[in-house]
Amino acid sequence: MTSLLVLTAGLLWLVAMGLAGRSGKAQSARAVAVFAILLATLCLAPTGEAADGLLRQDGFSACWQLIFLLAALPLAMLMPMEDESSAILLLGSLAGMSLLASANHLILLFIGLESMSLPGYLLVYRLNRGRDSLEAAIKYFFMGSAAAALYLFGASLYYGATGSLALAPAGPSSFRLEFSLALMAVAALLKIGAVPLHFWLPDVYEASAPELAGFFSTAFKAAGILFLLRLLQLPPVLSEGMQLALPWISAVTMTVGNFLALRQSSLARLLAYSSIAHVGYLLLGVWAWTRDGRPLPGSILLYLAAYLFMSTGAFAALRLSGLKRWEQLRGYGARSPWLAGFMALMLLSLASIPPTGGFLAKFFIFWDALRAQGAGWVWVAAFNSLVGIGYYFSWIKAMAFDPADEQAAPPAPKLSLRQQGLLWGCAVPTLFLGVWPGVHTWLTALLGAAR
Amino acid sequence: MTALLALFGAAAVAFAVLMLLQRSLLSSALCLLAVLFQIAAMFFVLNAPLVALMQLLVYAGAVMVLLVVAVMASGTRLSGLWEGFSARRLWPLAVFGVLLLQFIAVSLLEPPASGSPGVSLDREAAALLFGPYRLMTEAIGVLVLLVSLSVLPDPKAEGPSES
Amino acid sequence: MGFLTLLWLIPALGALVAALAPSRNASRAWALLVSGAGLLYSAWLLLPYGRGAGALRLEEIGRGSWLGIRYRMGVDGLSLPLIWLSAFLIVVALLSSRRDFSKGYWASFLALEAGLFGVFSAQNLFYFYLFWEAALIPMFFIIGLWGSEGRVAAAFKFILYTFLGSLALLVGLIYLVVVHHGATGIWTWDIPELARSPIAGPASIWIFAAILIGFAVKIPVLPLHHWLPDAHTEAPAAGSILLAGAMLKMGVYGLLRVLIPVFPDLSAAALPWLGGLGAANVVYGALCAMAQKDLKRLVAYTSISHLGFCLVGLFSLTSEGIAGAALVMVNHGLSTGGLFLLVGMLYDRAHRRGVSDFGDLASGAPYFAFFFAFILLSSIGLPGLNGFVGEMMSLAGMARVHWPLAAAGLGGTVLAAAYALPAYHQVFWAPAGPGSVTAKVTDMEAGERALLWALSAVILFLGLYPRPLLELMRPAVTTLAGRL
Amino acid sequence: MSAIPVSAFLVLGTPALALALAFFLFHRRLARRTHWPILASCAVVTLAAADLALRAWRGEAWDQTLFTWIVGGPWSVEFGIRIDALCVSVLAMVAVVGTLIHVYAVGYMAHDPGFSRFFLYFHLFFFSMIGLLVSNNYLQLYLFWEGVGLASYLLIGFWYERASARAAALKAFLTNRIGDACFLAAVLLLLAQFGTVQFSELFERVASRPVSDPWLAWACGLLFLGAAAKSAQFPLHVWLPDAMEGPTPTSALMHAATMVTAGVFLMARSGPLLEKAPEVLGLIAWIGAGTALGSAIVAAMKKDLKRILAYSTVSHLGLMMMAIGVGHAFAAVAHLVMHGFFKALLFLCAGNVLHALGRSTATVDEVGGLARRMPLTAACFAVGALALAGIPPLSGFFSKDLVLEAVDGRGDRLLMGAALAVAVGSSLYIFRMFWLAFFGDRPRQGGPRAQLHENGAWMQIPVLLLALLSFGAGAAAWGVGLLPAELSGHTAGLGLSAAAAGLALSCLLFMAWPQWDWNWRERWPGLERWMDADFGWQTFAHRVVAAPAAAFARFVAWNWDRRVLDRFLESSAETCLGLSEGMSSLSRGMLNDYLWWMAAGAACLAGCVLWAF
Amino acid sequence: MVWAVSAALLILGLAALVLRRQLLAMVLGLELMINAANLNFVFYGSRRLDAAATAIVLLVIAVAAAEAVVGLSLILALRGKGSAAESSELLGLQG
Repeated sequence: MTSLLVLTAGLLWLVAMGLAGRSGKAQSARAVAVFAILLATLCLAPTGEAADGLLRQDGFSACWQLIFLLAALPLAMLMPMEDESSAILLLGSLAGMSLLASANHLILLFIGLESMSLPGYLLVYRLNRGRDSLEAAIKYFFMGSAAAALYLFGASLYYGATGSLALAPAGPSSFRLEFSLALMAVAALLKIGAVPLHFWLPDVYEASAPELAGFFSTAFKAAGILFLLRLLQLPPVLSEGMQLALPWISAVTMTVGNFLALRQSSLARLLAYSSIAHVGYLLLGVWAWTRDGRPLPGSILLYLAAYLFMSTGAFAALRLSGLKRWEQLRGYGARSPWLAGFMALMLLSLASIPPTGGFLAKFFIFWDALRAQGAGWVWVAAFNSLVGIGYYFSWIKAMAFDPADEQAAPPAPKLSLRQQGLLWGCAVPTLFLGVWPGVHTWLTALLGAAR
Repeated sequence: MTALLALFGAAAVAFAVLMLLQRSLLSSALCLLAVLFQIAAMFFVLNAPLVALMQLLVYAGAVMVLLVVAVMASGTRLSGLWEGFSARRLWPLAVFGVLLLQFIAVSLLEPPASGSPGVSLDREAAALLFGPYRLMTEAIGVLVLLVSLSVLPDPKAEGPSES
Repeated sequence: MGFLTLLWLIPALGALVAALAPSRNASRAWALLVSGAGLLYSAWLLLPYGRGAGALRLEEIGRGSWLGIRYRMGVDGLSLPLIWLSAFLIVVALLSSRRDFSKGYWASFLALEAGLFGVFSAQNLFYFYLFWEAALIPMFFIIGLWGSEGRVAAAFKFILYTFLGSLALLVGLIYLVVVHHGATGIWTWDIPELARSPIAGPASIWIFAAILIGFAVKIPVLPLHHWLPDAHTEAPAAGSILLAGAMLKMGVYGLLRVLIPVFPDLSAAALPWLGGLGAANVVYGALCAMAQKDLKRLVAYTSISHLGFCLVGLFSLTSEGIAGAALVMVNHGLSTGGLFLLVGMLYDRAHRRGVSDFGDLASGAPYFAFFFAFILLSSIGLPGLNGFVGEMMSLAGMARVHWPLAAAGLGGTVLAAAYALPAYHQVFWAPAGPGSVTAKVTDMEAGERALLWALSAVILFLGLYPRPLLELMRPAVTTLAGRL
Repeated sequence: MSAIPVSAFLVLGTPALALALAFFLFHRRLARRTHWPILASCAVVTLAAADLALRAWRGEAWDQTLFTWIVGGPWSVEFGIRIDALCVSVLAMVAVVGTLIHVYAVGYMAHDPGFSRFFLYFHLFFFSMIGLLVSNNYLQLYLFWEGVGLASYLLIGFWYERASARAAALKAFLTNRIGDACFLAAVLLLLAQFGTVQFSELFERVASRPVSDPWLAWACGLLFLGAAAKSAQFPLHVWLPDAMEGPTPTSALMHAATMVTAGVFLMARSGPLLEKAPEVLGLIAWIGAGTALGSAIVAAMKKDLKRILAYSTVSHLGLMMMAIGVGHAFAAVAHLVMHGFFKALLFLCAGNVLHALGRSTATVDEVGGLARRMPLTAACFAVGALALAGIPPLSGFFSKDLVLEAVDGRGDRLLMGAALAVAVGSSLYIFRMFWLAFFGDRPRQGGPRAQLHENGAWMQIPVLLLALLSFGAGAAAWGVGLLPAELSGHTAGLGLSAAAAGLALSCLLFMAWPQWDWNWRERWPGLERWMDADFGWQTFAHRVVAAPAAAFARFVAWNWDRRVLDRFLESSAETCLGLSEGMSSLSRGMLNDYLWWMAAGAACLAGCVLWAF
Repeated sequence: MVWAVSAALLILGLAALVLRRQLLAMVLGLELMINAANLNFVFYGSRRLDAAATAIVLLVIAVAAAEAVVGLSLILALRGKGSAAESSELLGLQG
């Protein structure tokens, strides 16, 4: 609640700055945004119910809000800022996410969803202002809004079935209830980019600024997963239909993501499909959790945390290096060894090679799925990981092994201290999450304790 | 009441179908307007006069105006708006006129009594909006503030051209 | 700091330092220093075993255990020879490398060493897998960055194949732990504990198969061998030495350490099949080697053949077979490592590897001729040199349980002569043909000779007196065989 | 059993030491002096062998384990020395003959650039043979057995710049390797069945087994195959004729002392096993008979000097195998020893001729009338030939008589007939060679060679000594009682008449009418080719074994391993990319399609819920 | 029965999104979908005499208006780039 207020205050302060005609001082806007985000991070705590029961700030909320804020930090640091508007939109989106994470009411959830998404649509366009980014924004807008409308319709059905809109189990399980759940889940699945609701995602990642794509791939996905978890917890008994559908969605998602990533020549688009594939693995974890009905294990949070660092790192590296197309990668390792090395570390983590966070995350997902008797699905996921190796290592190969193509690639950047700090901030946790297997137990405990 | 609901419902669906089928943007918009009117009528029948009013004001009024402005601003020439609006397709307009009259008649025939459940519900709703639900109201306030940014002029007149 | 943690930590940190060193020469010197220290350290680890105490020595650091995952290292008579072998081969590989390789090269080898040490000393499956994977990545770069013409494709094939195996292994291991938990209610990843209460049921077959595939890719067992010739051929000489000498052993070691102890019954049931695969490996590798025209490729295929002996011995499930397999691992590391070393030296001089690119080297480069013949003979299993003892013991084990398979393995020893000698004749004896590069091959320098004398001494010693090694392995082998 | 004498260690240790010394000290620095340590070692070995022989004559025997070589669970294999009558009788011959040939080689190889290398190989050969003889278990024997094979390979390929030498070396090694694999298989079987391969223990354990135990039969059969490769018995004899590519001292050593005798020795050593496998014994006898007879015939038509002698060796080894096969190992070993003397002599005589010619090979057509130019050599050759033909009182007579007696004792007339035919043949081919090479006026090919002369002392003295041994060794052994005192008049008469018949026939065919040797070849060239290829067996082995194996290897390596598997990988990759292409063609960026998929997805999800409910 | 109307409206709205190529017409479809939900809320609210439904519909109308603003502003920006407001113009990103 406090962090929500901090974010809103920061937002209003920026609006006031803008109205006061102090626009053009981009650095001060950036400072306010970063400060607001850091302050909001400090204010995170599981404080329980608030706002007449509309909000419930539990361990989940706090953990997820931490992810949102950490994901927003590099965006705030890296994104171009001609005036306050981008910062305002970012803070607005963050506030929406925070609201989503702690909402205890379906309509508040909707408002959070829209508050998160609408500034997102605008940011896609406004950070780049190209024809492509506008196209991506429009596509994203239509798909997001349609899904939101489906969510709303589902919520109305749920209201009809139970008479309640609180985010707590109400009434006996019925067909209408489960049906409404399925409609609502569409919005969540769309936000995380599950197949076949993923089409907007590669377009948006390709056309928007890389740092924004990084933000989407981490914060928006985390929000979507939390959204999905909340929905799955809604009926008194876990939905049979969702249990049936989830592994299929997961399998299709990871397969489509990985296979389509194989043929991409735009780096951002490749990462977009890779993020779709990762959603597939995440959904496998979600399914495993629905199967055995235990309290949520740390696996999903660990996956999101690991993905937070590696995806942010990968997109930040794209942004800082200015690389866009596959051809530009050739020989990049020789030209800019440190940045290429960092990129390679992120890719290894994405490919889930130990000792990186990506490995440990996938490891625990597999573990959970096997505990849930899902050996067949785990094999699908394992096969997909192999396909993933194909493009992640092609990338590394292009950077490290291929001869340099001088005119194609942008010059090696001179990184400022802050930018270097950002990269270290991604690399160190990525490695740390890979070498300390206790993090899973710790996260599980964290989620449980704050309940 | 059920009969009325059925009537308006059928009309709403009919107009929605029309909206889908119209090739012209403007006639589609008008069909949507008709649907919104029917829904407003249903709200009215369902004892929610305030919502019905808001429906008319915000949707049929503001949103539709916005739409029409957008249609015009999106560069379609006015004559273009009527493309595909041939004389043969004038019948929807006729139906539309009939239903509008019907709606006005209904609203005139049954004015809501002050003690009716609908009115008290509206009052309670207002209390909710500014009571327990105030967080939502505030959030929407901020949201509207945010989206208003979308109409701010670009600081850079022309975005970086795509290379 | 535990004595085994130090073992892998030294090269791991050494790799970092080597990568950050101010110059290539400094990096090289540092890498040599660290690898030399590793060799001394591993030799020091061997010392207590000379007095006959061969049981498991454990090291535990920290009390953290998360769902059975805990950091636990240990060495016994089966892992120590492999640790020593890895350390030895790293030193040989680094000494034989050209001086002008970049810093990354030296760092990669140290990182690889850390991974190998880790694999050979992990007692917890989680860490076993961690090191297993960690060893792959440096090798990917070694092949891809410093290999010969087809290096990129070979590196890619290598990583895809090995990752296929790794994934199968990963899923199998997790499944194993999950099923074990289901049966006993205990979460554990410790190898000894998992072996203590074997699991049964239909799932165990799947787990067995998955883990087997994981190790089989690495060994490599027949249908999964296809990465090996390319990887070995295209890698730089030092990389080939380690790939064949140490990395293939990870797979066999895995079978020995994990699969057979955990699934004694299934292993016994699969004996004819897996032993048959081993025999097929022997024959197939030898046949392929017979037809090769590229020296390095030839040596690569011989690896397939030799590792077949490991399988034959291992899946005889007799104590002499297992000991033989363990011995073949060491011996193959020395002899094939030596062959790759020699081929690499030839390649460095002449930049060719084709058998018919050479001729009559024996008169111009007698040291080459001698060492090549010596190590080749060890490789084809001439008694008195090291290769024979392990192969003989493996086959003896198999002869006791399934002797047609042993006979097939023996057929491989005939083919071994058929691939080794014609190539030797062409390179060293036959007159140099037109376009041959014999003239570029100068004989060995003193340093190279010293390296090979050392290697040859070990080869001869282990051929005539393998007993210290056998005694070292005996407690572990007895424990393992006793469980079967 | 008393303590093992120092001599036993000396016979094994001295050559090893000398080899190390020669290799590390002399080979690089004093290459022309490499023979010093080696000849010294030969001398020591000879003395030590004599000492051992005397002790063994007194009935002493030792079996001493030195150290444990391999420990493998239920069994272990030691390194040990076993000195007994069998070992010593062969050892003494090997030491003496070997030493003499070493001395001869100093002269023979004096001008070869590979002098030092030759002596290293040569002594390794010698050392391996001694090690083989004194081994006390099969695996150790196998080690030295392979050492013998390796050294013979190196020596056959000594002049490696010649393609024929390389091919012959390869052929020898591969053929031997097949035999070795069979030997090793037998060793493994014995290990698996009896848990030991140490002779003393093994023979004790075998004694308790019933006759015709299938495992024992297998083991014996495999052992015989191993021996057949080393001792050049059908079907693994193919390598021996080609092995003449090496320098002549090599051939002498190989045929007399160190290599081909190993097989017979192995069979003699395995006597207690063979006793339990009568079927195998019968097989051995017949294979020996067939080999002996066939190679005697081939020897009678070969032209190359050394090849005639080579086939003669095969033939005599066949005789020894016959003796083994009828259960008389003693006769086999006796003939082995005597054969060693006269065959070494014959080879060295041939070497004299070749050295004088300055060539490595020569046919009988290229020489002729040598008796006049090299009378000493001719005389010595005559001694050797007479010994080989079994003319009393030369050495060959006594041992051959023993073999004939043994075969006769079996009562199989066919076998006896074969043995006698071999005796006729031996006499025929050796005198054919004698007449053609040493008599007549001049060579029939290659023109007159007036400048031929006898060689130096290094080469003459060993020849003379060997001639002495060939002449008197049999009688001496008979005299001192090493050979049975009674000679059977029946077999002696038969043997003598067979030898005489052969001699007479050769006089008739090749001295009186030497053109005959040419004419039949011109008339029946196909027959000549057929016989030249060991009655077609060489061709058969090449076409049915060697060539198909190589072709199969090429097929596996290129068509299967490269082409098919690579294609499989490629098509997997193509399939992946094709799937990728298919997935991407589902939507080409059209927003309405996106929304359609969304609606479809929502419908599927809803359908799933419906279905599950 | 009202649920049938709302379901029909939802599907028709979705159909407009799927079938219409003009972006503005697709916005109309979005509005239709939101109205379908609103109808449901009001209907169930009136059955339960629950004021919450009324309040929610009011909120939703506001959110929908905000959404429309964003969508329309993006569509208008498309004109600035010189393209027609048609989904068939939006094919720059694919694959």
